[in-house]
This record gives sequence, C-alpha cells and structure tokens, in this order.
Amino acid sequence: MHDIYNFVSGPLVWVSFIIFFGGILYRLISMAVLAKKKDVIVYEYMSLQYGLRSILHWIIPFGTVKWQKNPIFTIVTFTFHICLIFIPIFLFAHIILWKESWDISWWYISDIAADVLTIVVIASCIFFLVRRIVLPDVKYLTSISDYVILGIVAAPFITGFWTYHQWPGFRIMGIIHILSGEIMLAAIPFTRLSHMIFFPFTRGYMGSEFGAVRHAKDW
Amino acid sequence: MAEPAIKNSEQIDKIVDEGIDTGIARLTPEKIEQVINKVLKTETGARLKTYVETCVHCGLCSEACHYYLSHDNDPKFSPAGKVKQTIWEILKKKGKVDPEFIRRISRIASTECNLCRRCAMYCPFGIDVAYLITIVRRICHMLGVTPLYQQDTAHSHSANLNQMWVKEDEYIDTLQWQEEEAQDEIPYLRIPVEKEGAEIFYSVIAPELKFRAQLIYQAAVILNVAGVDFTMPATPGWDNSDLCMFTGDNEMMGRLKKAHFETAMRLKVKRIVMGECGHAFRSVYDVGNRWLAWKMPPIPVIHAVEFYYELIKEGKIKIAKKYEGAVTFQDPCNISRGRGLHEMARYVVNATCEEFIEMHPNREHNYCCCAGGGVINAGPPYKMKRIKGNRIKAEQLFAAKARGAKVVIAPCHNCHGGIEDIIHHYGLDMELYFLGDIIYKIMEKPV
Amino acid sequence: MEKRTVMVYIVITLLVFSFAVISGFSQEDVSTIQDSAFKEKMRPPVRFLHDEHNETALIEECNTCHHVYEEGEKAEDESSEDMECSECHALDDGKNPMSLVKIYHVRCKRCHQEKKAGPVMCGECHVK
Amino acid sequence: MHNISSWAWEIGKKLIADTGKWKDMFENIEEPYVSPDGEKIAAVVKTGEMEFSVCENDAPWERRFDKVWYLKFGPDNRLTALVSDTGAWTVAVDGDVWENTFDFVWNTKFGTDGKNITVAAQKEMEYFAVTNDIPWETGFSSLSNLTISRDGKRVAGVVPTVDVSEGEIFKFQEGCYSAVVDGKPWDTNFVNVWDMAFSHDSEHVAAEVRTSLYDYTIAVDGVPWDKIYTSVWMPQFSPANGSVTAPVRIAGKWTLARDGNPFWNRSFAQLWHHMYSPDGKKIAAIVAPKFGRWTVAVDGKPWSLTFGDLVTEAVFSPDGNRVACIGKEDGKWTIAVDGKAWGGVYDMVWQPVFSPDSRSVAAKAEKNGRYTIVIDGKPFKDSYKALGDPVFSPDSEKILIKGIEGDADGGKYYRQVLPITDITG
Repeated sequence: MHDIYNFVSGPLVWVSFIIFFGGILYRLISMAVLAKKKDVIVYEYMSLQYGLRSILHWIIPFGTVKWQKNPIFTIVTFTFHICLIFIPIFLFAHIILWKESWDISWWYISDIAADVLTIVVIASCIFFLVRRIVLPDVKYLTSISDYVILGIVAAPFITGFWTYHQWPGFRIMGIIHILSGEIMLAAIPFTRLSHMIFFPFTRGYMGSEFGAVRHAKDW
Repeated sequence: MAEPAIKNSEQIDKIVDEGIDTGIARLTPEKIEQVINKVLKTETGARLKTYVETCVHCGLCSEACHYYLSHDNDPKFSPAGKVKQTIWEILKKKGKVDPEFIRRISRIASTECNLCRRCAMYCPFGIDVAYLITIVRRICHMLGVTPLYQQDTAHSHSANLNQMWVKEDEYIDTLQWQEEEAQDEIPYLRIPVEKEGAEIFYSVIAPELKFRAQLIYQAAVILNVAGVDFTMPATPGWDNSDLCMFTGDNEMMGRLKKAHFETAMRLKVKRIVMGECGHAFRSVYDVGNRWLAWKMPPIPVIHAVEFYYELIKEGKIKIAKKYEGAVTFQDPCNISRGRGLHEMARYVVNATCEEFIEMHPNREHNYCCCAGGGVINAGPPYKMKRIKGNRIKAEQLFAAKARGAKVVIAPCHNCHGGIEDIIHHYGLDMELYFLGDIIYKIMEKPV
Repeated sequence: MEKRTVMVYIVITLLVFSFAVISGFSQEDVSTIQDSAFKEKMRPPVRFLHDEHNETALIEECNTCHHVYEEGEKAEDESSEDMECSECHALDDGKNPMSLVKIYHVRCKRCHQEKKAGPVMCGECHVK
Repeated sequence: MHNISSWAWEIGKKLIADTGKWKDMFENIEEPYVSPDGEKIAAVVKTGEMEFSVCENDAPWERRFDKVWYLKFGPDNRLTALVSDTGAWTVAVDGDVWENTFDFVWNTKFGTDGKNITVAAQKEMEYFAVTNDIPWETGFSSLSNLTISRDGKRVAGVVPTVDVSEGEIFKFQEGCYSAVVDGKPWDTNFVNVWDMAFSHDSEHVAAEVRTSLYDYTIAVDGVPWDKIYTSVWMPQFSPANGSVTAPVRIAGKWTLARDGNPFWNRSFAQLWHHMYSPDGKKIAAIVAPKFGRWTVAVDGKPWSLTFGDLVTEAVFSPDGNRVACIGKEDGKWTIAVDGKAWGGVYDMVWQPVFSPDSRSVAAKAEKNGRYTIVIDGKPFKDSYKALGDPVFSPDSEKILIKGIEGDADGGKYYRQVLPITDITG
C-alpha cells in the first residue's frame, strides 16, 4: 500500500503534470505549425478584438442566443465547468499537499462547500450521461469513447468524495482518486477533452470571421 | 402544414440522379481511398483536425438546422449528425469506404446541407460545419460524384464563365433589349456597356438574363434615376455567380472570380455592385477571392441591399408612395451571417414599405431558405426533398402571415427560388418580391 | 437454547468485555494531537497513541520529534516536549495555518512514507 | 503602336472640338472616345427617334443606325463601331459599313498596326470571326476567347467541336471543346480551352486547357504538355526562342513552367500575367509572395515592395530593364516602378506608359472626379473632365495630353503637346 501510494502521489504526479502541460504545449505548437503550413488563412483573419468579443459572449452564461434557448443545459454546463476547474484548485486537501510538496498555498474553500460542489459535478455528469442516452440527436452522435471520457471526468470527483467521507474501502479509493485525477490530466491534451485547449482558438477564429470580415455576430 | 417528414434513407435513395449514379458506377475502393487521402493530405490541416477533435458530440448544433427541425428532429439531419455520417466515418476508416458510402455522402453534402453556417452560431466552439461539408463536396467532386444539375452548371461556368450556358452575344443582346424596353419608360435611360472609368460595375448572374430579365430592367431604372455612373462589361466575367464553389471545383471557382475581378479592373471601376444574389456575394467576398490569394476583394463588392441603403439614405432614390400592405423580410444567410447587412435591409424595408412585420427568428438567426449552398442547383430530382426539408420555413412564414404579413421580401435569388416553392407547396398564399421589385414600384420616376 | 447459540452469546459477551477492558487500560495513553494555534479545525483531530506508536516505531529519543533547532542545527541533546510546535513553527503572516499544518504532516506522514509504515492518507489519521 | 513619329509633335495646344455644343445638336450623347493621336474625338449620339450615329469632331457620320455601340479607335486612328440597321449587324469603320451583315457582332480587335480589324459574329446561330469584312468559312455553335495575332492577320478562339447539349455532363467531360485558328479547329478535343496566345511570328498558338475536370495543362498547336497541373494561367511565347511559359499550380502553390518543365525555382501564393521584355530576355509577372500581399517578380525575384489590395497592369520598359505597374493599398491607387511606389495616391490610375527611352513613366490618374497626367510621380497642374491615355513623343521629351476641359455642363476637347519638363519640373 505504501509503495503504491508513494508511487501515485510521487512520480505519477510528475508524469501526469508533464503530460498535461507538455501535451498542451505540444498540441498547441504542432497545431500552430500545421496551420501555418496548411491553413494560413487562419492567421490572416484571426482578430484579437473580434475573437475575444465572441469568446466573451460564449463564456458568459446566457450570453448567447443558444445559451438562452436551453436554460437548463446552460446552467448545468456552466456550473459543471466552473466547478470542474474550481474544486481541484481550491480544495483544502489539495492545497495542503502542494504546501507539503512545493511550499505553495492559497485561498481554499470550506469542506462543506467542496462537498456541495462535488455533488454538483457528479450530478452534472449524470445529467450529461442521461442526455446521451435519452436525447436521440445526442445519442446518435455518441460513441463508446464519449462514455469513457465522461467516466474519466466523473471518476476523480466520485472517488474524491468517497475518500473524503471515509466510506468503506476509502484507502483504495483514495489511491484510485489520485490515479483518476492523473489520468484526466493526461487525457486532456489527447482526447476530446482538448476542447479545453482549443476552445479559444476555434471560437476566436469563428468570431474573427464573423466580426472582422462578415460584420455579423456569432452568438 | 404538418407534413410527415421524409423517412430518410429509403425515399431519398430512390431519387435517380445520373450524375451521382454514373459517377458511383465508375468508382473502385482503391480509387476512393486514394482520392480521399490525397484531398485530406494535401488540402486539409489544422482546421479539420481541430474541428473534429474539439467536437464533444453534445448535439447543441442540432436545432440550428432547418433540415433537422423540418424532419421532426431526425438526428441524421443535425449538423454534427451529417458530419458523423461523412467526415468522421471517412477519418475512422482512413478512406477505405465503398462506392455506396460515397453515394450517401454526396447526397448528404450536396442536398442535405445548404452551408448556411447557422450551426456555427449554435456550437459553443464555433465549429464550422459548412467548412467540413465543403470538404466532403470537394472529395465527391474529385471522385466525379456530383448531382447532375449541379455539375452541368459547373460545366457551363467552365465553358462560358457563366452559370447558364449564356453565349457572349446573348448576354449583350439581352442588355440591349432590356435597355430598349426601359427606354419606353425613361427615354434617357442607358445600360452603358464597357464604359471605362465608370464609378460602378453592375454585375449580375446568368438567371437574371435567362429567367428574370425584368430585374435587369428594374436595376437599369433604379441606377439611371439615381444618376449612378455605372457600366456593364461586354465580355465574360459579367456573371458573379459561382456554383463551382459549391460543387467543390475550387480551381474553377478561382478562375471565375479571376475573370470577374479582372473585368472590374479592366473597366477601371471603383466598386462592383451586384444584384440581389447571396451565394455570389459569398463567392466574391470571402471564398473565391481567398483561393486566388486576395485577402479581401481587390475591388470592393457591394451587395444590392447595401447599395439600395446608400441610394435611399443619400436621397438619390425618393419614395413616391410607400408600398401598401404588410411585408416580412427574409434575411439571406450570405448577406446577414455573411455580411451583416440585416440592419441596412431593415432600413430599406422601413423606408419603402408601410408596415414591416419581422419573422422569427430573424437577422443572423434566420432560418435558411434551403435552396442556397447549391442545393436548388441540384435540380428537379431534389425539389420535394428541398421543400420538405424546410417545413420550418413554412411555419416561420405562416407565423408572420398570421400577424398580417402578405408579402415576403427575399433579396437573394436562392432564397427567392426556395421560398417560392415553399409558398406554393404549403399553400401559404403570400406574394414574393425582391427588394428591387419594391423599390422599382414605389420610387419617384421622371414623368 | 441450542448449544451453538449459547456459544455465540458467550463469545460476543467475552469480546465486548475484553474490548472494554482493553480500552480502559489504554485510556491513559489515548491522546489527540492538539495545538492551540489551530483556531478553526478543518479536519477531525488526529488520534495518536504516543507510547504505543513509539514502541512500534522504535523511537527512543524524545527529540526525534520534539526537536530543538539552534541556528539551523539540530541540538542533539535538547528536546522540546514541554512546548507546542507552534511556539517555534509560526504561522505564515501570523494567520495562515498552512505552514503549521505542513510541519505536522511532514513530521508524521513523511516518516511513514519513508519507513513504509503507518497511515499516509488524510482519512487514516483524521478519522471521522 | 502605329507610326507615332508621323503625328504632330509641335509643342502647343489645339482645340479639336467643342463637345459642349454637341448637346444642342443631338438628343443624347454617350461618353466620348479620343483617337490615339488625339486628333479626333467621337461619341455615339442619338439623332432622332430610334436613330443613332457617331459624332466625330463636331460632325456626325452620314449614316444613321438603329443601334450603335462599342466605339473603338484602332491604333491607326480609324474609328470603328458596331452598328445595326433594321436588325442586321455589321461593323462601321470611319462611317462606312462592311458589306456583310450578321445577327450579332461584338468584341472588336485590332492588330498592332491597326490594319486588320476583327470581330466575333453570329449569324443564324453559327459563330465565327470576321476580319476586314471576311468571315471564316466555317461556323461553330459558339465562339469565345477571341484572340488575334500581333499583326492581326490570324485569329483564334475557343469553339465546341463535339455537339454537346446541356445536361450531358459525362459527354462534356470527355472533351467537346477545342481551339480554332482561322476557322480551323485543332485535332485534339479538350474539356475546356481558355486564354490563348499567338507566337510572335503568328505561326503558333498556345492555350490553357483542361483535359479532365482535374487536369490542367498548356497545349501548343493542339499538343498538350506531358505534365499536368491542378491549374494553369495564360501561356506566353518567348519572343527570343519561341518556347512557351505559363504559370502552373503545383501542390497549392504557383510557379512558372517552361515547355512543361519547372522554370522559376520558387513558388508563390499567386502568379499570373507574366510577360516578356521586348527582347525576350526577361520575364516579369504579377505575384503574391504570400497570401494577401501583391507585387511584381522579375525573373522569379519579387520586389520587396508589396500591396495589400492588388497589383495589375504591369508593363516592361522598351529596353527591358524596367517594370512599372499599378498597385492598390487600403483602397488607394498608385504606380510603382522598379519596386518603388510613387508618393501620391489616387482614386484611380491607368496603366503606366514608359517613354521610348525607358527613362520616364507617365500615367493617367483620377482624384476627386478630375483627371490628370502624372509623370514620374509628379502630377500635371491642370486637371480635366475626361482624359485620354498619355503618349510620349518618339524622342521621349514631350508628352501628348488629350483632355476635355470644362465641367459637367460643357466641355472643350484639346490636343496638347508639352515638354515633359513642364510636368516633372
């Protein structure tokens, strides 16, 4: 048990961070190089002003017609995405680990808040799962990999919640928690989770084309 | 109103299209694989990769598409659903697909997507489905599988540099004929041909000569009364339309745009003003010019709607009496989403019509007419498919009618063709006009 | 009553009894880690059986844990059992308890990790 | 150009016509045209109900027509118009009409000396070319891309050589078009044939062709190059050795090929309108070194000066050492010579003209609706209501200005010769 713990909380953390940050960097650079070679117009028409204008509308809840038309989805997806990033960064238990390892720390949320937000994330994942199964158009687009990805995202939250509450087997769960978090980090650059990296560019490009060239809104 | 949606595959596949059928018969799996991979390797890159890898299969784009809505939310017609059936499959199989697969994707790309780009406004990532479908059309073109009527139009473009096999003399003759007709109404009227150094090159599309010559007549009246210094060329290059852009024949698209812009340069005009055509605007404004390496059109291109706006705003056209009766307005994708002209259009409509009733949704969010993107050019075999694929437009128009609108103004040839069919098929009993029709009717003319 | 049933009852009774006895004996030694510098408690206090721990861990010198540092050097013959850790290990900015939490964790957890013995995960010490 | 040394080159200003008075003479007057030598000004005029003629230097032609259009002066200063009399079309030259009549005529073209005049014609749905009133013996179901040789003696075009109807897409793709030279089509059929060029000796013709929907190449006298490209632009013959060069597209980039082989060693985002220096030793072309930036490349080497909107109408100097072109940036037009732009920007500029000694460059330019002549970047002080192209004297010391003075209501047309130093200072 100690060996496993030491391994997942030691070298594997480094590996996952390296894959995560290195992967993001690699994806961005390789995509930029490819675009320079094959899609030079992306550079020609990308506009900071109009790109940001579009991004801004899309990252504000109900900032676009689409968000307004699907209020439940909008609320769920926004809280989900905010929590997804917010919880791991501001969780007390994580901060103390960073403090121990690298002597860095910052503001944290209360454990009660973390509990509630984690439930929100898990509930959101269930919402997404149900959507995939129930809505015909989403179901049509869904492949096994979509469930796997959803699982990858949900796993750290479910296992974290389990571990925190010290439910039976929480020791094993704790290790799975660390591992699943690492898997998620490593998966981000190389799966459809890479929408996290590419969102500013795809949205920004569309916003640039709509704004700077076509003088129209894209939200 | 409520028509049952086409039960997709069965009925659709019954459509006989020699262009597709003969094209398919000539294919072998090896050729398909080789062509697909060549297109993917040499012509696509970061955009395709990013779009495919960023799509999280969320289905948010579904309700953007008029085909999806009109087919009772059939997932096969959702934008991402169409990408799944085409691009994803191609990438997954690395081009190892059979001829029947090509038949399906040709149908989907050419007759089930108008490239209207509405879905780009419903995808949080701004994934450009129209771009992805264009790649499918490109592949089908390179495989020689394109609906017959579309391909025939592309051939006309290649042989005559216009879309309707209009010969050089027929074009000039039509201009002179319209000029003569219009002189009965306005004796001093001219359609100056080859007037070097004129302010404006008025460019049209071949259907205006073949079927809607009155539009040239009306344009001549408007331009003359407004005192606009304009000219029209006496050479090929007069047609601004571009169905090659929609069949995937990019090389021909470039050739057509080169002819058009170089005609403008030769005539030494400052601007090109074009008639009420949407797809042609797209081809000259941000597609064809790019293939030629012009970042923006080398000679500015002004769509009729913007031009009318200028004329009315500057008082060059005066309104004798506003058009009576309530009108509604169809925002064409290529000039609203494509150029943001919707507010100018409203200015013109309000200036010329007594009562304006918005249809909903409108402006950038308006539903596509289901005729653009080359779909109406796929011809009679697909007419019913096109009409049924846009039941939502009938509902949208009906709602506007219920609030009093008797007239639809559609400043785009494709919108016009599409909506005309919808009005008839769904028994909407509404009149349909171009903006120019209205202006011509109600403007002050010298007696 | 069957014989087997009686046996079960006896065993249960004995177990309960021995548990009570053992707990009674151990009572003296049961302790939780406390430090007055912790104002708000984020986690349940850590139960720590001082003598038993030291026996198991073979710790003889008090200053293995209750150390005293002088000018950066550990004073080998001094120890600090009579002090709270926070007397030396001050809080960051005088408020942020993280640094204090950290030294507790480093003291316990790191040793456990090195020795591959004893609890290392949050819930193993901060038992609810 | 036609023998310009025979023109009047004495310095001075001569009133040719008081075009302002024309308004009193005719019901309607169309835009005026001036002859290359500046001695004549003409316009299509309406002389009565459904009755038109051409007014040339204050006097209308005797003949009246029911339609007159495409007024054009040839290089030898003869005036041509396309005219219709009771529905029969023909060509009028200096007021005299050709004997043959047609159902339609268009696209008047001249050889460099102006002696040969060619038009495209249609009669009873047969299409052909007519040179100096002599039609081709054979007609075709269509005719496009009318092209004439330098001397104007030979005429080429594109015609359908196989009957193909609308909708017959697969037949079309087998190749139903070819080039026709003096009425005789090439033996080979192509899917398409477009722009073509004659060799300097008028003996050969090279054309852009498409051999399938995807394969583009150059065909010379009906024989395609053995290389195919994804696209090509108009070929040119070398005046020096008769070889053929054309811009070709390879892997999404453009370069120049000669006789089917790579010629320039670099590629561009765009490359077209290449041209030979008069001695045939150099080639210049309009290029886009990168997407959205335009310039001129001489022998494959682009200028460092680039324009964002466009570059057009490039021209070699007579000695072949200099190149001038029109450039446009941010909607403003100017002239660039040898990689340097003139300081002034204009609302429009016309093709620059080199002096015979290659030292000076002149161009017509428009600003605020008035026209003037600019030499080497310096605008002439006078501006005009309308203006012909500037012409340098054979000794390169004088410039001919053909301008209509006055405002919208009136106008007087003057032919003026001045020393270029009056403009350049």
